[in-house]
Amino acid sequence: MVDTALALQNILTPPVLFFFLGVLAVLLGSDLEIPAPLPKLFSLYLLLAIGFTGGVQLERSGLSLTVLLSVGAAVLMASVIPLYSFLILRTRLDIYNSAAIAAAYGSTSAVTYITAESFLRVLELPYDGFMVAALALMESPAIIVGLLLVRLLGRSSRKPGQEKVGLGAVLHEAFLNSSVFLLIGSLLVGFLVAQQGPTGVQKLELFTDKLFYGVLTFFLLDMGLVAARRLNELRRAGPFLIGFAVLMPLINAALAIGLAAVLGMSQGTALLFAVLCAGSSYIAVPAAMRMTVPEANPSLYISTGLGLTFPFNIIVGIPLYLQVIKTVIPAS
Amino acid sequence: MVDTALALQNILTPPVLFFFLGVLAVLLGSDLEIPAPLPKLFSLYLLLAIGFTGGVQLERSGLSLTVLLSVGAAVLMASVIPLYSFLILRTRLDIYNSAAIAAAYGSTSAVTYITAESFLRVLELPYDGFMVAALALMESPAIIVGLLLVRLLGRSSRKPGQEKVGLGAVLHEAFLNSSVFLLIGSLLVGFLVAQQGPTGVQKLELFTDKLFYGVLTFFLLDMGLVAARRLNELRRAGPFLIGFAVLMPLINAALAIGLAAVLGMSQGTALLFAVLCAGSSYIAVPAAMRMTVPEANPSLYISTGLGLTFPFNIIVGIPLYLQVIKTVIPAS
Amino acid sequence: MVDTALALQNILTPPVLFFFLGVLAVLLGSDLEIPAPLPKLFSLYLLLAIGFTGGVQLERSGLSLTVLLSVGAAVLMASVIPLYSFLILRTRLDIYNSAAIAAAYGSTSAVTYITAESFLRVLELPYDGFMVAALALMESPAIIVGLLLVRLLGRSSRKPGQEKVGLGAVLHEAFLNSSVFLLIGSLLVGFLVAQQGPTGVQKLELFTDKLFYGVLTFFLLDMGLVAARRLNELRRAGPFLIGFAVLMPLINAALAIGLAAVLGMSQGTALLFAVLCAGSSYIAVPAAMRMTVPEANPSLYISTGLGLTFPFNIIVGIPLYLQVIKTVIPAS
Amino acid sequence: MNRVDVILSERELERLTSVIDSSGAPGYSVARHITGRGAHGLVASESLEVTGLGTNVHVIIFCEEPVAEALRTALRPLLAYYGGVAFVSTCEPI
Amino acid sequence: MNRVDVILSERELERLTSVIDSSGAPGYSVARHITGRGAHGLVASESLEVTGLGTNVHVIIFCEEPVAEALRTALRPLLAYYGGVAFVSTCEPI
Amino acid sequence: MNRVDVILSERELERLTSVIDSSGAPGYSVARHITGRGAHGLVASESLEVTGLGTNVHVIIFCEEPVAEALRTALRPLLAYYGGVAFVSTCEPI
Ligand SMILES: Nc1ncnc2c1ncn2[C@@H]1O[C@H](COP(=O)(O)O)[C@@H](O)[C@H]1O
Ligand SMILES: Nc1ncnc2c1ncn2[C@@H]1O[C@H](COP(=O)(O)O)[C@@H](O)[C@H]1O
Ligand SMILES: Nc1ncnc2c1ncn2[C@@H]1O[C@H](COP(=O)(O)O)[C@@H](O)[C@H]1O
Ligand code: NA
Ligand code: NA
Ligand code: NA
Repeated sequence: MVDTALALQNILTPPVLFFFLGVLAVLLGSDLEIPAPLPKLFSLYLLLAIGFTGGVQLERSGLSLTVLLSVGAAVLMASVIPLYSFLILRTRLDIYNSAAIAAAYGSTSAVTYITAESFLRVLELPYDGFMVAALALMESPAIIVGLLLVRLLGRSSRKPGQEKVGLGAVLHEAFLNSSVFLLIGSLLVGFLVAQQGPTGVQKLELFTDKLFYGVLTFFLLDMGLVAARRLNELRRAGPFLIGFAVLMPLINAALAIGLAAVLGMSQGTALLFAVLCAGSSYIAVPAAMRMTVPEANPSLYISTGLGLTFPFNIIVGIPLYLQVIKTVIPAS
Repeated sequence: MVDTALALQNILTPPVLFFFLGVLAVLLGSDLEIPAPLPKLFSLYLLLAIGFTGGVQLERSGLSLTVLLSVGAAVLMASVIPLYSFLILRTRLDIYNSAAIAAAYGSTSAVTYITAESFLRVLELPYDGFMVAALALMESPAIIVGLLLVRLLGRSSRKPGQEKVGLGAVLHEAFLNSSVFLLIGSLLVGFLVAQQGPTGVQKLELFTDKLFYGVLTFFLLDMGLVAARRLNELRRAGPFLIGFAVLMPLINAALAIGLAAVLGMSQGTALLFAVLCAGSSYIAVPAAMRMTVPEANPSLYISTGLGLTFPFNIIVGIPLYLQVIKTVIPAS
Repeated sequence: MVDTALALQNILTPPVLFFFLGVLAVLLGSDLEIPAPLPKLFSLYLLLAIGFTGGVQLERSGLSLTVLLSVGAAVLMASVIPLYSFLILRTRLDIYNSAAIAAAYGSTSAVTYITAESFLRVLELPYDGFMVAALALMESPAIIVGLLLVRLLGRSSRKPGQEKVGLGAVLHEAFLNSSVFLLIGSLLVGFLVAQQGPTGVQKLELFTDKLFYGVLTFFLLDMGLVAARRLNELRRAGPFLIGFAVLMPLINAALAIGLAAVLGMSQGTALLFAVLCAGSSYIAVPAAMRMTVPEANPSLYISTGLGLTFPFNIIVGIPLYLQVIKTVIPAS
Repeated sequence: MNRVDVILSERELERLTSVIDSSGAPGYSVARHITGRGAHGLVASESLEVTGLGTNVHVIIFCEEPVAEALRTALRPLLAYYGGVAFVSTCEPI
Repeated sequence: MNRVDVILSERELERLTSVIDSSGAPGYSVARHITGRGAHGLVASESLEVTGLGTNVHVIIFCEEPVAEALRTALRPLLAYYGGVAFVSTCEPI
Repeated sequence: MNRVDVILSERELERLTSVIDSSGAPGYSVARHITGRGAHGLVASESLEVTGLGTNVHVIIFCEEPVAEALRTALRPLLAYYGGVAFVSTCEPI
C-alpha cells in the first residue's frame, strides 16, 4: 500500500507542481516556453550549486571508508545496469539502439537527484551530501560500457571510408562533457574552499543555497514542457519501450535499496542512492552516444528517459522508494 | 494640488529611476540594451512570483465574498472599458484599429500592477494580495469583447479565400496565452502549496520575495528602453491618440476608484484596482489581436499603451490615484 | 618575498577558482560554455550593482575633498598612462596599434576592480566605496587620449573617400558606451535613492548584495573560458607584447601606490586605486577604438588585456599589490 | 533543386511547419529571433519580446521543384493573411 | 529579383539599415549573434560578448535589381572602412 | 562565385570549421540555435538544450568554385557519418 500522505507531500511541492504546469501547457497547447538559452542558465547554476555543496560536504566528512564504499557502489551499479539492460533490450531492438539506451539507464539524472535532495530537506531527513560525488562519477562508466558493447558486438557493420571514432575521443566525451566537467570541477572547488575555513563557503552559500529551490522550480517548469513534448515520440516507440521505461527504474531502485541496506547507508542517503540508480541520463550520455553510435536513434534513448522515466521517478518513484526504504532500513 | 512628496517618493525608487535611465539611454543614443531573451527571463520570473504570492494570499483570505466582488468588479470593468473606448476611438479610427486599441485598454498592464504593489510595500500600506487574481482574469474578457466588436461590426470586409479564425482559436488565445497561463497556473500552485502549510511557501519565498524588487528594477530598465523607442512611433500616431493615451487611464481610474469606494475596498486595494483599470495591456491582447484582427496596425495599439499610458501610469498615475483615494476612502 | 598565505587566500576563493576552472575547460578541450547572451546578463548585473552601491557610498561620504582628489588622481592616471605606454609600444608597433593598446591600458578593467573589492571584503579591510566613481570616469579620458594620438600623428594615412569619424562620435562613444552609461547611471540612481533614506537602499540591497558574490563567481568562470581562448592569439602576438602585458600592470600599480601614499589613501582604497591603474579595459575601449582606429588589429588590443593582463592581475596582482601597500601605507 | 526562404512572425511558425510537412519537403531549418522591416512595419527585438508578439523566423527549405510548387500554393494565403515574405532560388546539393 | 546578403559587425547595423532604407528596398531581415571568420580575423561569441564589440549580423534584402545597384554603391565605402562582406544572387518571389 | 550552405549539429561545428579552414575558403559565417527537421528527425530547441546535444548550426561560405569543390570532397564523409545537409548556389560579390 502506497503511503498517500508521503506521495502528496512530494507532489504538492512547488517544483513538482510547476513540472505539472509545464506538462499541462503542452497538453492544452499554450504557447508558454522558456526560450534558449535560459534553460542552460538554470542547468549550469544547478550543476555548479550541487557540485559546490557536495564538495563542501565531502571535505566535512573526509575521504572516509563510507564515502569510498558509497561512491564505489555507484560506479559498480553504473557499470552493471547497462549490461542487464542491454540483454533485455536486445530481445526487441538492434545492437546500436540497445547499447545506447542501456548506457543511458546505467548513468543517472541530475535533476531527479536534485529533486530527491530537495524532498529530503523538506522532510528534514538527514543525508550524506557527498553522494553528489557519486552522481558525478556515474556518467563515465556507463558511457564506456555502452561503447564497449557496440565495439565488441557491433563493429563489423561500420562501412569502410566512414569516420572512425577512437577510444580517446570517447573517454574525452565521457570525462570532459560539459555537465560532468562542471559538476566535478565545482566539487573540487567546494572541497578546496571548505578547507580554507567557513568564510568562503558562507559567502557563496547565499547564492548556492537561497536561490536553489527557486531555480529548481523554474527548471522543472521547463522540464515539464520538454517531457510533455517527448510523450508523443514515446507513443510511437511502442509498448515494449514504454514498459521498459517504467520497469527499469523499479528494478534498479530495488537493487540499489538492497545494496544500500547491506552497506549500512542511512535512510536519506539510501534514497539518493536509489534515485541515482533509477534515473536515466539525458545529459552526458546522449551527447556521447550520438558521437560513438550514430546508428542509434536519439529520439529513442532521449524520449524514454526524458518523457517517461524522468517524470515517473519525480512523481511516483521518489516517495515510493522512500517508503520501501523506511521498511527496510531502520531510522538512525 | 498634487502631493509632491508622494509623487517624489514614487519617482525616487530604484525601479522608477531605472525606468528613466532606460528612457535616457535611448534619447541620448547610448547602445545600452538588454538582449533577448533576457527580458523574457525577467517577465517569466515576475509573472511566476506574483502569481504564486497571489495564490498564497488567496488561500489565506479564503474565497470570501470580498474576493468574489473584487474579482467580479475587475471582470466587469474589463468588459465595459472596451465598449466606451471603442465609441471614443471610432470618431477618428476605423473599426479594426478601434476594436484592437479598445481591447488593450480593457485589459491591464502587469508591470504597472507590480510597480504599484511595490510602492504600497514601501509605504507600508496594507492591500489584498488576492487582487492578482483580478489581474489574471482581466485579459480574457477584454480580448473577447474586442473580438465581438469586430465580428458584429466589421466582418463584411473580410475577403473570400482568406483564412478564417474561429471563436475557438480566439478563446484559446484568450485563456492559454503564455502570460495568462503562467499567471493563473502560478496562482493555483501558490494556493495548493499554501494549503499544505507554511514550509513549502517559505522555501519558495526566498526566491519569489527577495529577488523580486531587483528583477523588477532590471525589468523597468528594459521597459524604459522599450517605451522610449515607442515614443517616435507615437508622435506619428497624432494628437488624438496621444490625448487618448493620457485621458483614458484617468477616466478608467476615476471610475475604478468610485467602484472601489462603493465596494468598500481598503486604500491599498483600491489603488491596485485603479491601476488595473487604468493600465493598457501589451502582453496578452496584442498577440490575440494580431491573430484575430490582422487589419489593425500593431504599432498603434502597442505604442499607445507602451509608449505613453504605461510611463504615465508609472510616473504620474500611481501617486495621483493614491492621493485621490486618500480623500475618498478613509484609512482603515 | 611574496606573502604566500595572502596569495593563497586570494586564489582559494570561489571566484578565482572558478576562473581557473574555465581556463582548464579550454585547455582540456571540454565543451563547457556559457552561451550568449548569459554573460551579458552577468555583466549588466555587476555593473548595475557596483554602480548602485558606489552611488550609495558616495552619498554617505559626501562630495568631500578626499573624493575629488581620488577621482581626480584616477582621471590623471587614465590620461598619463596612455602617453608613456604609447612611447613604449611605438618601439615595435605602428601608430594605430600603439594608440589602441595604449588607450586600453590607460583605462581599466571593471571585473578586476570587482574581484579586488570582493577580496577586501573577505579580508575585512575597509575601503572607500566611492572609488567606483573613479572606475566609471577612467574610460573616457583614455579613449580621448588614444584618439588624439592617432589624430595628431597618424591622420595622413587615411585614404580620401573613406568615412571620417568626427570628434563628436568619439566623445559619444566615450561617454555613452553602454557599460560607462550603465555604471554612471546606476551610480546616480544609488546616490538619489540613498538621499531618500535607508528603506530604498535596503530593498535593493537584497538584490545587489546577496547575489553579488555568486554572479561574480559565474562571470569569472566565463572569463576563464574567454581568457584561455585568447591565450593562443597572444602567443602569435610575440614576446614583446607578452612582456608588455605583464610589466605594464606592475609599472602602473607601482605609480598608483606611490600616488595613493602621497594622497593619504587607506590600505583598502589604495589597493582599489592600484588595481584601477593596473587594469586594461576590454569593455569600453575596444568598441571605441574599433570605430576610430579601424586600422588597428582588435585581436592585439583585446588579447593582451584579456588573455594576460587580466588573469595576471586577478591571480598575482591583487595579493602582490596589497602586500606592497602594507609595507608602504600604515594600517589605519 | 530549389531553395525556398520564408520570413514571417514566429507566431505562425507552427502553421508554417505543418504546411511544409504536408508539402512533402524532405526537411527544413528554422532561425529564430529575426528582426526586420517589411510591409507591416518594423519588427524590433526589444518591444516584441515584451509584448508577446515575438519576432520573426527565417525558415529555409531545400527541396525539388514540385515541392516548391506545392509550397507556393499553400503558403500564399498564409502570407496574405498574416504577412511575411517568401522567395525561391536554385541550388545544387553538395 | 535579387537577394543581397550582407554580413558585418553588429556595431554597424544602424548605419546599414539607414543605407538600406534610403536605397528604396521594400524590407530587410536581420539575424544577430552571427560569428565567423573573414579578412579581419575570427569573430567568436564568447569574447566579443564580453568586450562590448559584439558579434556580426547577417542582413538579407530581397529587392529589384535597381535597388541592389543602389545598395552596391552605398555599401562599398561602409564595408571598406569597417569590414564585412556582401553578395548578390537571383531569386523569385514565391 | 559560389555560396555554400551547410546545416548540421552544433556538436560538429569545430570539425566543420577546420574542414573549411583547410579548404582555403576566405571566410565563413555561423548562425547558431538553428532548429529543424531532416532525415534524422526533429531538432527542437527545448529538449536539445537540456540533453546537451544542442541544436543545429547554419554555416555559410562565400567562395570561388575550386574551394567549393574542395569543400564538397571534405564535407561528404562528415555529413554521411553525423548527418546534416549542404547545398551550393551561385552569387556575385556586391
Ligand atoms: N524585402 C524584404 N527583404 C528581406 N526581408 C523582408 C522583406 N520584406 C519583409 N521582410 C521580412 O519579413 C517580415 C514580415 O514582412 P511583412 O509582413 O511584409 O512586414 C519583416 O519583418 C522582415 O523581417
Ligand atoms: N567568405 C566569407 N563567407 C562567409 N562569411 C564571411 C566571409 N568573409 C567574411 N565573412 C563574414 O563577415 C565577417 C566580417 O568579415 P571581415 O570584415 O572580412 O572579417 C566575418 O566575421 C564573417 O562572419
Ligand atoms: N531539406 C532540408 N531543408 C532545409 N534544412 C534541412 C533539410 N534537411 C535537413 N535540414 C537541416 O539539417 C539538419 C540535419 O539534417 P538531417 O541530418 O538530415 O536530420 C536538420 O535538423 C535540419 O535543420
Ligand atoms: Na541509472
Ligand atoms: Na485597463
Ligand atoms: Na589602467
